[in-house]
Amino acid sequence: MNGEFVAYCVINALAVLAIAPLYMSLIKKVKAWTQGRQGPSPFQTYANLAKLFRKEVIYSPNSSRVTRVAPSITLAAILVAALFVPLAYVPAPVGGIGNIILFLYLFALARFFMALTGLDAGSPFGGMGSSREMSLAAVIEPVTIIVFAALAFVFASLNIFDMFVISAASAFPVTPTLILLAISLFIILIVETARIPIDNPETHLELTMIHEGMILELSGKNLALMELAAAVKFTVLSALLINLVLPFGLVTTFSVAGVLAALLLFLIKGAVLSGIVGIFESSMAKMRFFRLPSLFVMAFFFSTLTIIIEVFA
Amino acid sequence: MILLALGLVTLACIGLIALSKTNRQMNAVSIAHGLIFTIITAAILAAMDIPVGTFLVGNQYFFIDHLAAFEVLIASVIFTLAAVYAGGYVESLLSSGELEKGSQKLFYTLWSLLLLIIVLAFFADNLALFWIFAEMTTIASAMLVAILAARENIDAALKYIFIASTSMLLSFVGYIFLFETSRSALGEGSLNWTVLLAHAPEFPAEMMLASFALVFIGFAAKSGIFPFHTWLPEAHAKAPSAVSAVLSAVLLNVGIYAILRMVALVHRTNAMPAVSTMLVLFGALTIGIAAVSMLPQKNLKKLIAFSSIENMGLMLVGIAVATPVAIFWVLFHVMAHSFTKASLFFSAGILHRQYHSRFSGDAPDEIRDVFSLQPLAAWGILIGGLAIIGLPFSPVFFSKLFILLQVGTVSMEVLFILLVLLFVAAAGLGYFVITAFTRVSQPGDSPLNEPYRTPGGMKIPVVILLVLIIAMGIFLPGGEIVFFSQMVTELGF
Amino acid sequence: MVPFLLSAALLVLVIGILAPLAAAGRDMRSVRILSLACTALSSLALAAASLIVLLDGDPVTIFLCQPTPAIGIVFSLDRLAAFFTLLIAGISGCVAVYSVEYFDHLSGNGRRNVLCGAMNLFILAMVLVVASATTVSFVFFWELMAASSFFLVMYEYANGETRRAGVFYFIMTQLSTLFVFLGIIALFAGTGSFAISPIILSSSPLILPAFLALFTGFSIKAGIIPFHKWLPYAHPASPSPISALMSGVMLKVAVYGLIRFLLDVFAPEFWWGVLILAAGTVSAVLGIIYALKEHDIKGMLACSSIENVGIIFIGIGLSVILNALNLPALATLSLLGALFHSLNHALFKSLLFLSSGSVVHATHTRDIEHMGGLARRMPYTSALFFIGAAAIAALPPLNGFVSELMIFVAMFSSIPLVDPFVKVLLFVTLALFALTSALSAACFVKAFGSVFLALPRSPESEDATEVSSLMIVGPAILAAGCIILGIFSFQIFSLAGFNLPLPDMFLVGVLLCGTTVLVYGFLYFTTPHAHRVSPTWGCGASAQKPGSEYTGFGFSEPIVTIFSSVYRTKKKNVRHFYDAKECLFSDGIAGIDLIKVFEEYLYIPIAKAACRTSAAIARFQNGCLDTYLLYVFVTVVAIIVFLGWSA
Amino acid sequence: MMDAALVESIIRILFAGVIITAAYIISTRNLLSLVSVYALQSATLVGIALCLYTIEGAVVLLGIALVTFASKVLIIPYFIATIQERIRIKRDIEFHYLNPTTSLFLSMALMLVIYMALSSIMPNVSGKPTLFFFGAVVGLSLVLMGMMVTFSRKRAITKVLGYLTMENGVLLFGMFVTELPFIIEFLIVIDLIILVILTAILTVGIDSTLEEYHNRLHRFYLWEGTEDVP
Repeated sequence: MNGEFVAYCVINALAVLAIAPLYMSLIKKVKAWTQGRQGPSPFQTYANLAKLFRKEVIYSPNSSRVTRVAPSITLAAILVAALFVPLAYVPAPVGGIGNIILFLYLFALARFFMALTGLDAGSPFGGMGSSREMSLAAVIEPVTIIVFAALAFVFASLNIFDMFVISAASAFPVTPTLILLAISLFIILIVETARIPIDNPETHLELTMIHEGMILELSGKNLALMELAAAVKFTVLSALLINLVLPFGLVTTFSVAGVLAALLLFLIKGAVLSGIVGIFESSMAKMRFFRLPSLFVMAFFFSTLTIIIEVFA
Repeated sequence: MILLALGLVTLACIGLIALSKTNRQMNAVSIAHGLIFTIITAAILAAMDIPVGTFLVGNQYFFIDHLAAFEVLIASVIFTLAAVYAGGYVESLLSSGELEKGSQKLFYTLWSLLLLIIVLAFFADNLALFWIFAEMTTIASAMLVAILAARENIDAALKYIFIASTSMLLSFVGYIFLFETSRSALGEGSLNWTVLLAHAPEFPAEMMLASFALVFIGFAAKSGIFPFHTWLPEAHAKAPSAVSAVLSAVLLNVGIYAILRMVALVHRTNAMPAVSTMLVLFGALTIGIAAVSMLPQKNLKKLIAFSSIENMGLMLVGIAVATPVAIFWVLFHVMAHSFTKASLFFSAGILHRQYHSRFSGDAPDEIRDVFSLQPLAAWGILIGGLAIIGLPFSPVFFSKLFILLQVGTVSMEVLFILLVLLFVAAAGLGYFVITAFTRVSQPGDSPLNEPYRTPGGMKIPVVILLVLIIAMGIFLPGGEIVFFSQMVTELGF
Repeated sequence: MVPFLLSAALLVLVIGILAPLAAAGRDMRSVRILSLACTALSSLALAAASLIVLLDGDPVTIFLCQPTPAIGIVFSLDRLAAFFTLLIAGISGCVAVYSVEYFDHLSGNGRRNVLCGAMNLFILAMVLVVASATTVSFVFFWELMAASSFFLVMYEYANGETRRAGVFYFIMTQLSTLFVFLGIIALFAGTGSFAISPIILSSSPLILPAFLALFTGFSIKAGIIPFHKWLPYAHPASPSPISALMSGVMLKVAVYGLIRFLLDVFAPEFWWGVLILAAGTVSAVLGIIYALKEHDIKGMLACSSIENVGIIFIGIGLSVILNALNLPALATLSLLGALFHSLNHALFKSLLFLSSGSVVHATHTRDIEHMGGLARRMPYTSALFFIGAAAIAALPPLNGFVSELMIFVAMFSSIPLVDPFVKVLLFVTLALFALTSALSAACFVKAFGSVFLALPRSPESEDATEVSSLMIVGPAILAAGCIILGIFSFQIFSLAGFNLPLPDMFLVGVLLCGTTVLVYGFLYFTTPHAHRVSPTWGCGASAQKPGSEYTGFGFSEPIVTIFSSVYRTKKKNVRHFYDAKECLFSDGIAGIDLIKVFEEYLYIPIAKAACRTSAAIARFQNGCLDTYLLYVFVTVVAIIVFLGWSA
Repeated sequence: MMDAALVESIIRILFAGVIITAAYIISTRNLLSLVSVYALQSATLVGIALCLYTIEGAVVLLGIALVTFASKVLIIPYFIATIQERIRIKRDIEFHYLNPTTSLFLSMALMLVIYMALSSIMPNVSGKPTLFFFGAVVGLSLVLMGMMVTFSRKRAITKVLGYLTMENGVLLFGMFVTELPFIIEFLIVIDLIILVILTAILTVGIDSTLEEYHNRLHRFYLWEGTEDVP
């Protein structure tokens, strides 16, 4: 572990933390525009988080230590996962950081704790949220792994860092296979971050909610941590999608100016993706829970198609 | 000389039994009888050089070789233990009125007589003489089966006699064939096994096949081979348990012994392939029928009897392979089976005293709370059952494994069928034991009979046998192996 | 050194077997402690011996007794055997520590001594199976293992459930023995030797039957679907330390058998690997799907064992495939993954069984719908269970993750190197494997959530108290093992001489802990500490009742619905009304019936067919002498005809 | 020495007699005559043995004739007749599996089968004078016919007679196939007597008491309720 890598870690983590809430607000803004409303300010999420951090925490009498530690662990797991996806600058990987499977399982770690938190208070909503979250995660997992396997196959590496380097090095990275993969990755992004049509992040207190159900009993800084974790997760997955499909601007050698420029470029690309997500969400209705597997089958279809193209063509 | 001694001892015993008045005295006499026989046999064995070149005693009618001595030793030991066991068992039969007071002298007399006849049968060189003794064993043992006052016993004994005797007559026809064969080959007819073995290669194959097939019928009936096995479950289930043990552990050996001797002759002629096919066919069918019959069995003693049938089938298959190794392990299996089966019947007898239904011998035993009421018997059945299935620390494990190995070198298909059948048999035995022994009294159940106070005399043989089985399963001393190899060599394999 | 340690360990174990059996008549705690101390002591010795062999790498051959030329009882400890010996020793030591107090809580007086003795016998048998160098001694101890474990399963024999478990276990065990017998006999017939050594005449027609028979035999013992049915019966029925040993260790002995014969005896072909892979995949997916619907905590763990054995088989199958395709490095990786997963599964499954044993002891029920809220009542046990659950759900940086990762990496890396057909195969397996892994996370969220979190759902659970210290120490060692093996996996493999393309979990662990501490610390110092306790929002109901919680059943309902075609779910909804027009609802029953597919379509039909056959055949034994004599007559005539025809 | 050809034809007539008696035993319903017919059969055998002696001149045959006469013509029939007195059964009406006509046809078929089987098994015996070969065939057929009696008749007494017929068959077979040592013949007869006595005792024993066992006994067909106990 060298100094360069440590610097990368710190910068990447801080950058992700800094950018993530912005995208959340942006999506809301876009959705509001498409609905003809003005919508919140792009910095509203920052304000919400700041407020939550200052508020008092309320625990249920039923809750155990899980509720107290899980939010920190969840965020930590997502942040470590964020290290696997360089936003702007790709250093040489150290000690297997960047392994795509480990990346996936860090999300699983976060999800595990989140689901336990949902169950901890004994609230029926929490239980329902956890149950649905885990079920959906289970069903999407084959798709995810196939997509990742396809990525590993296309880029001939298991490491996200290497993938980025290859992708950044090629002049025209956008190939038909990559487009198909991008569609699959997009669906994974939607599912993993609990957006419409999977889940409606705006609705509390509806029987359709999944992610919000799990964190319903949280309050104060615990809630803030969970919300932040969700935001970071969105950013990380977006970064994966963006840097694989549209890697231009990604730097592989360290220079302050280069990194800053790349970061800025990423910010814009991310904002565009958030906009797309916003539009996508507004054009969709929330799906019935048990119809969801068919959506995943679609993603599975795309990734399998990729594989077939790659393998047989 | 030895035979004379044996005969005199038996006569003395019968005389003493006639003189004695109580069960205890008669029992002591029969235990002594068994012990003396065991000691004499042990002495014979000790006097035998291993390996010996020829036979120890030989005249026109009797001889002693390792195989005979081995069988006699098993018989004497089982008889001694069974006599110890019978002491308590007969007492209990008397007190429950199942055995009439007047019959007990007959019981012990027959007991001593049966031992003598069996020993003489094993020592007979002349096959016709052997046949006659084998017939006599049927008679004596059938009387022991029938000795209980119940009609079912008479019924079972009659079946035993009719099936065994009619089949044995056909055996005799087989021996006539054999005699004629030897006469036409040697000029002078002989039924002496030693002579026959020496000249076996000169005999024509068709005649040997015919005589073997006919001899086989009779002794298959004696040893409970399908389809002549039908008498066996009923006789073994109905007989007093001490007698069941003897029937299963000693008398079945007589049949296998005769078949083995015949195969030793046929082995030297061209008729062996046909005989092997026939033996495998009968053996597999026997195992199959026994295994399938064990599955729905509700009566413990019948179950054990079917297990005997199954083991006889296995021995038959082993004999069919007829390689030295196979014969070696068949002989080992004979020993293993005898001791295990005796322990099973002894334990079953204790349970039978505890649980037997007063209404019918065929009715399922109402076994309940067995571990609290009769722990020793329960463990006896459990360990004995596992041993007969062939789990480790039981000699059956090795004999079964190696017999099957030998079968495997001949035909994988037969091996597979055998394994499946043995599995079914094990499953049947296991199913019965598990379901019966785990039954405990529920509050609503009808009260049990009085707990049966098992006399020490009935416990000791079980313990001795269990220890013996496990010891045999662990230690295979070199002397034992040399001894068994010697038997195989003497049989000419 | 190694022979001395081994013989000492075995000797001590024999003492541990004989001492309690000798005292079977009386209930003596001291004898039990002595016996369990023997177990622990011999575990230490065995572990030391196997570690030496593992590090040295030189196989050690011990004890030589040769009663007949045919039966050679030779033991040898090479690295593979040493690895599994280490596994057995490690788990049984911890189980022994746990059992000291657990056995005191069992009923059955003197039988508990027998239980101790039988447990030691079981351990001894397992060690010797692994150490066997000939097929004969392999089968011998294999059978001994089966017999002793049967006694262990039957401990609470008076229980109806145990009886059924016993029947299942006995029959499946015998079936397994049948195939192992068949396999080694076929091997013997093919090669003429009992040694577990490579076959020279690989063209022998008996090689294939031998492999298939051995594979089936080991699959039955390992609980591979469709031979898995005994697991969910036998594991719940036996006392928890026994379940831990059976699930954690005995299944691994079957895995050992498979690996040993594949590596040392056969030259596996490509499609053998496909077979193993397919069996493993099916077991993994179905195993965890079945686990999700179990309410019985130990039944659930048993089903999850099916899944994990499936994963191990996936690793083995993959390794065989890759070897056949001439990719030795990846094959090694995948085999190491399978081996490591065996060890890991042994650790966390025993941990889970032991801590669930504590839970069952505290709550007197195995039904997770009657538990709940135990995290605050049994803090240590819940922490231990949590570590087990996290490890089995393959969460980084614990050990369960590392072994799954190894198999994943082997698959990912081999995909570009193989031909299209194998690619497709690998993709399918990969997808199902990922599904398995995610479902297992769901399963253990459900388990931990229903058992330890929220409100207690029964009075027993309400009154539960923490168990005594040794019942925590035993599992705690296992939990430590889970963490250490996970975090230091990279270093351990380097030490063993394997440089694998794996992430350094130590680094990941440090990062995770560091970040957590940073986040927590940052908030601790920057935000206010004010907090208060207030009731969970109950949708307007004044007081929250346990009945309103999400049950374990409810938790798995979405998955049950999604996979209804696998479960063959039948939803039942019976409604009764007060009036004829069905307006006023009075009461009704709603439920979901899960058909036990294999039981209903495979096991029961076979059993019924067997019963019918035996009933039909029993009719021939009709008790009538005339019939019997007729049989004799017909046979005699047949023999005479045969004689005339053949001559 | 008589004329061999004459003796041979006498023996042939006696064979016919043996077969006829056997057929009678298979088919009759009258128990009382059964014993006499059996005695007649045994007497025929004695005759055959004597005739054979005149041809072969083996002393063994004389012994056989003597022993057979003593045991099978005198002792055993007398004994069975006594038993029949005791248990008062006169008729054995029911047939199991085979009715008289079928069994007669079957026995003819069996004789053919045995003829063919024996002629292929024992080429050297069939090479002897046909009389000997035919004697063997008749002997073995008699064994099987006796066996048919044992399973087609329901009463134990009849079964015993079937068994005895079988034994006669074996004797016949032995006489014609080869020359067994006399001691063996003698021992077999002793064995036979013991067996018959035992069976008879058992039959009587089963006959002795207690109404409640009737149902069970019914199955064994030792007697039926109609012919009652004394």
